[in-house]
Amino acid sequence: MTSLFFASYRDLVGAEEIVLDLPEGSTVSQLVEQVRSRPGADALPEAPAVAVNREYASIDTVLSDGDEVAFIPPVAGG
Amino acid sequence: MTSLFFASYRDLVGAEEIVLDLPEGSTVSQLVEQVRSRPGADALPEAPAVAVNREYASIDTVLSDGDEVAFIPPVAGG
Amino acid sequence: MFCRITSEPIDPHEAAQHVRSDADGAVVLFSGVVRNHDRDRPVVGIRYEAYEEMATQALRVICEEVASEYPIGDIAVVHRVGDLSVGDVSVAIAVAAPHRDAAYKASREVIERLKREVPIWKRERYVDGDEEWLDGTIPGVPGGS
Amino acid sequence: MFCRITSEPIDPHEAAQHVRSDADGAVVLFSGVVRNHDRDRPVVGIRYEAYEEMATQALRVICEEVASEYPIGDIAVVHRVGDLSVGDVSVAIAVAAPHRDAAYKASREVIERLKREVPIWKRERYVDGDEEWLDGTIPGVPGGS
Repeated sequence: MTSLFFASYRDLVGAEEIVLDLPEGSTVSQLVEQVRSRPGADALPEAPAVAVNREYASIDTVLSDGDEVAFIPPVAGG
Repeated sequence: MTSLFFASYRDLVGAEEIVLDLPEGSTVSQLVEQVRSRPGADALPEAPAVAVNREYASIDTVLSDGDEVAFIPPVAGG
Repeated sequence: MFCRITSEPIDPHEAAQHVRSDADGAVVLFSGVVRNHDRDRPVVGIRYEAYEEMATQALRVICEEVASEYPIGDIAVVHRVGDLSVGDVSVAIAVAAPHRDAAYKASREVIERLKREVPIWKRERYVDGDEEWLDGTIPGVPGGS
Repeated sequence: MFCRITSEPIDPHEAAQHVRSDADGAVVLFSGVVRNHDRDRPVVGIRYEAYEEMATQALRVICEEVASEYPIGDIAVVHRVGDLSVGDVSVAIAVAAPHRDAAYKASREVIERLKREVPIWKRERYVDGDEEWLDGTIPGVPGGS
């Protein structure tokens, strides 16, 4: 699955996109944990807002192969 | 003093403007009475909204020579 | 501040241009447009009439009072008179403010007061050839009931 | 309904054109503009960034929900991304409705929800050369706290 990082989260992670292979049945929460183990990325919140396939999703959502998981910093449009 | 009539009031009175000479010390109320005594004009309200010299004024306002008294039908701008 | 009664077609975007400033992050532009129906009756147009000198003055007072009530930058109001067809703009109100809350509230206040206070009248023309002066609001008068 | 994220300059009046209809007597057009200060700090510009595919979809959902909540004709929303300078329009929201009350309320609802829900971020650039991502709102997430 593909993780996307925007704005301040991209700056923290140092990447726009990371592709990770997680075991079948993994949750968003486990994906976040994996991402946060990377250098610098531990500054991400433990439970950031995320969107799975472009819709806001709970941290407990079970992920499937090919899912697009976006880490959504607090939004500030307008 | 000059009386001005707009919109539906102009249609009732049959004139845009009427010049009347009233005695010194006359009130708006007395002017209205005079105007309403004209043929057709008795359909005007007994106490219409009026503006004296372009500001809304009470029916008790004392008039002076040269005042412009507008009879203001219910307003409907916008 | 820009307050006008005009017999020329209104371009609402000109009103918006009047209020623009680099200090203002929000612009609310209201346009009143002649619509093709009124309470289910098909309308072909509206004739607007104003007591022009007084209406302009009344608009100015409203703009000044609203500007002192809300933290806004500027207001422009233009109201049309004469014969309008469906789709023509009868009134444009532009308000610019640093923040949107004041811009929305001031805009709304100007149109509500305009409708209650400014000496303007309208005569609707219907598809069946009939016409009539529309019921309006009795303006608040000092000492009145 | 017209919902776009764009990297091109926004002309708010185009948004208004999208919603015009002879049945609607009121058009409310909101423009968000980059202003020259933020809490007293002089600003030279803002960089807007969006998760574009999701933002477009989120805007569409907001417009559909607001249109079902209020008696309105149509809504158009355009939000800019990229580097904007003071005076540039960041967002335009046009709502047309038969009557003004619904047009004002729907317009306000769209901008409030946009700011709370749509994945867009802004980085302010200051006169002193500093830049920073602005604090935003944590979007409501199903099952979230």
